[in-house]
Amino acid sequence: MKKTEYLELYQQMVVIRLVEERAAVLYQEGKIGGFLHLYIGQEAVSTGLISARQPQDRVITAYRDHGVAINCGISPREVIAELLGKATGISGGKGGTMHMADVTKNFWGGHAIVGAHLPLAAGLALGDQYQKKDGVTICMFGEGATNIGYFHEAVNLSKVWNLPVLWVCENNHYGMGTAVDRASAVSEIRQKAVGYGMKNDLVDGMDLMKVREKSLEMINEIRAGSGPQFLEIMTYRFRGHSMGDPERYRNQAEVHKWQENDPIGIYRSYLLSSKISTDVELEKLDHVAEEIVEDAVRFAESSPEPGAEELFRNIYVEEMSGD
Amino acid sequence: MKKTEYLELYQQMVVIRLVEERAAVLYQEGKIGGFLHLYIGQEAVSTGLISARQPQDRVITAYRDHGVAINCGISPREVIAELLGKATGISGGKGGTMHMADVTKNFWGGHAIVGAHLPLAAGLALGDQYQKKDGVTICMFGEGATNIGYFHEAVNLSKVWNLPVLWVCENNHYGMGTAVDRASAVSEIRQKAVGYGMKNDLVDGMDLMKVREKSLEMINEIRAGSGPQFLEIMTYRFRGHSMGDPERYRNQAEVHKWQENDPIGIYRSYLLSSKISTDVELEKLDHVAEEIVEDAVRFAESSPEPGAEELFRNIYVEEMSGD
Amino acid sequence: MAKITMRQAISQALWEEMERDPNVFILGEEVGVWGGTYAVTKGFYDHFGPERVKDTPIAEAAIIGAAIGAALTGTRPVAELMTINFAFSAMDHIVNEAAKLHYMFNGQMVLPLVIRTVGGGGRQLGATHSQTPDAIFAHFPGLKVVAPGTPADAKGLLKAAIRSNDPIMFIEHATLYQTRGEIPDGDYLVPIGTSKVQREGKHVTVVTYSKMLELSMKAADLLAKEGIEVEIVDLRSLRPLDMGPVIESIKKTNRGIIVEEGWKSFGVGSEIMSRIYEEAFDYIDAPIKRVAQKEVPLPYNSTLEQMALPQIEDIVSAIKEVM
Amino acid sequence: MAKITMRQAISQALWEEMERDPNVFILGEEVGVWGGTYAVTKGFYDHFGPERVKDTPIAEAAIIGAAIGAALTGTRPVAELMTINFAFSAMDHIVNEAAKLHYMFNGQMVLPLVIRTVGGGGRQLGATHSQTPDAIFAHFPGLKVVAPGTPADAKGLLKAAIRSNDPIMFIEHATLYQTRGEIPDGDYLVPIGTSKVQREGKHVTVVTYSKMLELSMKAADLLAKEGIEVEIVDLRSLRPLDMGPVIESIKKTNRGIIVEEGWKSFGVGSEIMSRIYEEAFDYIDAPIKRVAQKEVPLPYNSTLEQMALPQIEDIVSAIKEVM
Ligand SMILES: Cc1ncc(C[n+]2csc(CCOP(=O)(O)OP(=O)(O)O)c2C)c(N)n1
Ligand SMILES: Cc1ncc(C[n+]2csc(CCOP(=O)(O)OP(=O)(O)O)c2C)c(N)n1
Ligand SMILES: [Mg+2]
Ligand SMILES: [Mg+2]
Repeated sequence: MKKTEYLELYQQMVVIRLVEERAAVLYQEGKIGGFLHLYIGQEAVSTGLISARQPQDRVITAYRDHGVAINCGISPREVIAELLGKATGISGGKGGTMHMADVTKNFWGGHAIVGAHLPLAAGLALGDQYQKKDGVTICMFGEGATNIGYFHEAVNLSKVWNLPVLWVCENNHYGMGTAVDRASAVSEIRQKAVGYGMKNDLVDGMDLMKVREKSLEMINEIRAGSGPQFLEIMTYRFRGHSMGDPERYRNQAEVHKWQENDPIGIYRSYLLSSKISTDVELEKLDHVAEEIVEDAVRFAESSPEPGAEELFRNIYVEEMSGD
Repeated sequence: MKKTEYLELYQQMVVIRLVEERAAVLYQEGKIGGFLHLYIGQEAVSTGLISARQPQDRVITAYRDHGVAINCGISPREVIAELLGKATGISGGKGGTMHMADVTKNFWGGHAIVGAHLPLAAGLALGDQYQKKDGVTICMFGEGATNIGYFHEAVNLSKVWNLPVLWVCENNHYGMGTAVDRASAVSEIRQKAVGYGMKNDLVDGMDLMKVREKSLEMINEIRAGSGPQFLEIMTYRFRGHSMGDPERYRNQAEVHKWQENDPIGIYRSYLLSSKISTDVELEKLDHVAEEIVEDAVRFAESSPEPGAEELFRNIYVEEMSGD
Repeated sequence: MAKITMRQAISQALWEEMERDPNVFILGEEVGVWGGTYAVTKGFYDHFGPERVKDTPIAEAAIIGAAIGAALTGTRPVAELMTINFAFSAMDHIVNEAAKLHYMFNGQMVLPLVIRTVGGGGRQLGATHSQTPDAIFAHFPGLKVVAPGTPADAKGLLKAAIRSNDPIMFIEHATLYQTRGEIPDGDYLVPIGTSKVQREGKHVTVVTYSKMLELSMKAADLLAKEGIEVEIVDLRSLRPLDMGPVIESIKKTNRGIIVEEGWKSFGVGSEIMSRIYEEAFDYIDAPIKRVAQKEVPLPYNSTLEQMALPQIEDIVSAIKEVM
Repeated sequence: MAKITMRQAISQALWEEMERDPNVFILGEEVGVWGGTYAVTKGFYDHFGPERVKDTPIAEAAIIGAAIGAALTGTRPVAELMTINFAFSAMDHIVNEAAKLHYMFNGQMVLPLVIRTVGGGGRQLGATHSQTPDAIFAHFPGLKVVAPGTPADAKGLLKAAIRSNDPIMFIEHATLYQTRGEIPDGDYLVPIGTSKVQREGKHVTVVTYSKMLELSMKAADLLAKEGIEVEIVDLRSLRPLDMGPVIESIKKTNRGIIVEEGWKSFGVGSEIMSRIYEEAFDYIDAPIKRVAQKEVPLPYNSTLEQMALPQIEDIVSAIKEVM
């Protein structure tokens, strides 16, 4: 990577962090509705992973999607505007926090039913295979999602049809309040891939460079025709599952231990120790990130709401003949 | 086993075979409606397996259930009467070929939605576990059923909760017209059990004694608290999937090769070579079986249809207050 | 007569029934350690222990399937589907298994099963998480569908449901949990399948249930000031559907509207309207009106969302239109 | 004008569209090697090859999910669900994904997706395999639901569905495949969302669709002999619902019945009846009647099954009752 690329990834992580922190405040101020699932702590996962994709590679994820959206190139303006339900949001204010997408950037959402997007991912890859395109579909999901039937059907299908999918399990140790071994027969999730005879690996999700490297390797192999592969990424969410989480299921000592592994801190140290960047430079980037996010909040807050006519738009592509 | 027990199992297999052959004729005569899935070729699977259960062990299976019903102790009379939709049928003529059960014999059906009975099986075992009973639930399903999400959710749950279930996959090589490797990521189905960290084994389903032995071993272990286990039984159906099967997906040479492995013939040879029985004795049993089945057909044909009042009975347990 | 919230009422019903009958247990996502996502089962895990308050994997089909199986063994599971939007992921088990086993097997199988779930919109959760699809469950004979609108009814109906031997969907409303109301002292049941006049009036009949009862009551208050006396009939259960009080009221007022939160087409109102015309054609002085959700997937933006949901003013104007 | 069967009509539509547009492909259980369980796609696999005629595992959620994903990439999948009873196993993907993606993501996602499936009873398949739950799918905005009653309509509607950019459930009827009818020559489309008067008459209106059109036609023949001239309006699609011709007919005849195969409560007839009263209250001379399935899980026994299903005589007497 060129130096600018290294710095770009740093900046992405910081922007995500700040967007999430601002979102938490906006939520508490009552400006964001619904649930709000923050990505704080997991930034290195999507930043490393998505840095390894080519433009023709599709990305799809679950409801914890703000970070992924930003990594895919959606601007913080459009993300925060969507959180505020504004017309300028990436989904026009109709999707909200759980449903962000920009198909022009090959980011296919933001899906709120646990595991239900995995069959869609198989289908995205099928579409590419059918049209003889060389894209790889990157499908991200939590470890909790690997217990639902959709996971099984999709992963099996991808193997039978040799679909170009990288299945990426973000193992953040909990599905809401349920620790992985209280819900899953195996606590190393990659072992599930063995049941499908699928090549698999595991990587430390707090370390951007490791995530990136492993992702590059697997995406390249898939593009070369290996068929689907499975990557488990170990990570941790520093905040509750969503904003209303009483967090009775874990103790603060555990959270603190993980927070010492802050993915931004780790990557920062790496950039410094490998002399790619300097403290001064990174602090400047931090400031830029702050400005980007402040601008985004201002933009979002001053944006208009969608007009009333939006209510009945885009139910169908075509005009309906009946009612 | 005592000699009578050996002979009883022989007789069960022959009765099943004859019931199925008669059912095929009755179907062609238009006396049986719906689909009809015959068990011919697979008799040793359920006969061996169910011979290994204790009375407190529950059995549940899919729509290919006539043989299983007979092994569980439902009389050929009640089976054939059900096929003919008669009031004397085991489900009063309301269930038909795919929905036979006798809960007093711990046979919980006969279920027609592929894979949907697997979560039920987990629940039967949960009920026993909750009530501190020592029963083992034996759940049978085809290899085709292992691709649906229900399989995944049920098997995973059984492991997480350490439920006393023996998962039994009857791998007869096809789900309708789809060969196992055209639909499943792994063609040795037991490999799926590895994905759940579950103890598993594989046995030749054309050999009753082997099925029985392995089943005994696993059921005993489960009863002793091992948690769920997974048994793959290799078998083959000699007839089409159901009566209307054009059988374009396999050639007759393959069918013939398997037919040479007739499970009844193999067990017969075993009984003879191990001097447990004689030709004369077994032929006598064959005759008895014929008479049982002829009697069953007569019984069924002369039985009354369910009365019109049956239409609205048993929708609910209780009387309804509304309508 | 204590005044408590809907949340407390439901919680009390569960608690009392679990105390009363050791065969009653709870299973579902986050019902245990977390205390229920709507805090309904807060404290249950500590008091009743993990055997009776079972956290499950994210696997809706397995939750319902296992609950069915456990019910068949004579236990009395109360399965929680975190929201009704996830009931689609267990649809087969609800409509093909729970609703049909008793009938199909001629009464042999008995399922004392309650499925507690939560519906409704209005909290900016987006299209996948805000549905009120009650009508589609009520379409299936064999299932009972209950949806209380007051704390008193919620408690009495839930207790009745838990003591019933039929499979019952018990649909709570996410924005009613804080609603307060008086409940009778001590142990009491409300029979399932009985509609109730919740407010007497002589000019016009409003037929409604669940959350829309609250809104209808407020609309009635407003109209009372203008001298319009509104009679409100609360269905309380959709199957069995008790039309008696509805028809009686209509015969008195000769005018009516139906208020439901779900989409209008093929919804609850369609059935109620049809029954009224079938049973009281000669008594209707003006075309009955339906107030329901606009036929769009519910948008995230709050203004649009509220435009789509029925409002008090919609009820008021519908009533005025039929006067 | 050739006279062909419904099966041929549907097969021709698929074949012609696949010939016309290389982006159209088929996926589903047994659509390939087997040739379709109802022989609709017989010969397709040999002609179009395995890439375009894809046999799938038994995994309904993955079939629909993958079809959605592939549709998003610009291909035009026609996914087959072997019967509508298995659609419950893909319910979430049909109602939460297919029906909502276009709206939720503000028009970004376009799904040219057809789900072909087969409904109906009358073949002794038992309760789980004989349903006509069309109404519940029609409840969801974002989905279109089409159900043809004649070969000509089937061909024209299916071709229109394949060329449409919206997700469409296309519901065929298992006992109509042999029905013959004239079809126009050459390439033609029937617009989705248009009801049609299939028989003119002046005394009474019958609103119906799918299989019940056939029965209604026969009932009309019988009544014609008694001098009663029946007008029959075929809905052809349930969403969009074209009430124009229905209302027009009712305004002419002032009397009507609705005939559907599914259960009465919360069914198709409820919606049609409600709309008629809403739009033509002053024109109705006698209470409209609904002819529908008795509210029981459909039994296996043929006599009981036919008792539960609507019969020609039921239609005749309902018509006489409104005269
Ligand atoms: C089918 C379904 N069931 C339940 C839920 C509620 N729910 C939302 S997120 C979640 C936990 C998911 O955990 P995991 O997959 O590990 O993802 P994480 O939140 O940890 O990123 C649950 C149960 C849902 N959205 N969909
Ligand atoms: C959910 C569902 N999908 C499809 C079907 C139709 N179907 C019935 S049997 C069958 C094949 C099942 O194969 P397998 O599990 O191997 O059992 P086998 O018939 O070989 O005993 C299919 C696809 C069904 N009944 N349920
Ligand atoms: Mg997680
Ligand atoms: Mg098989």
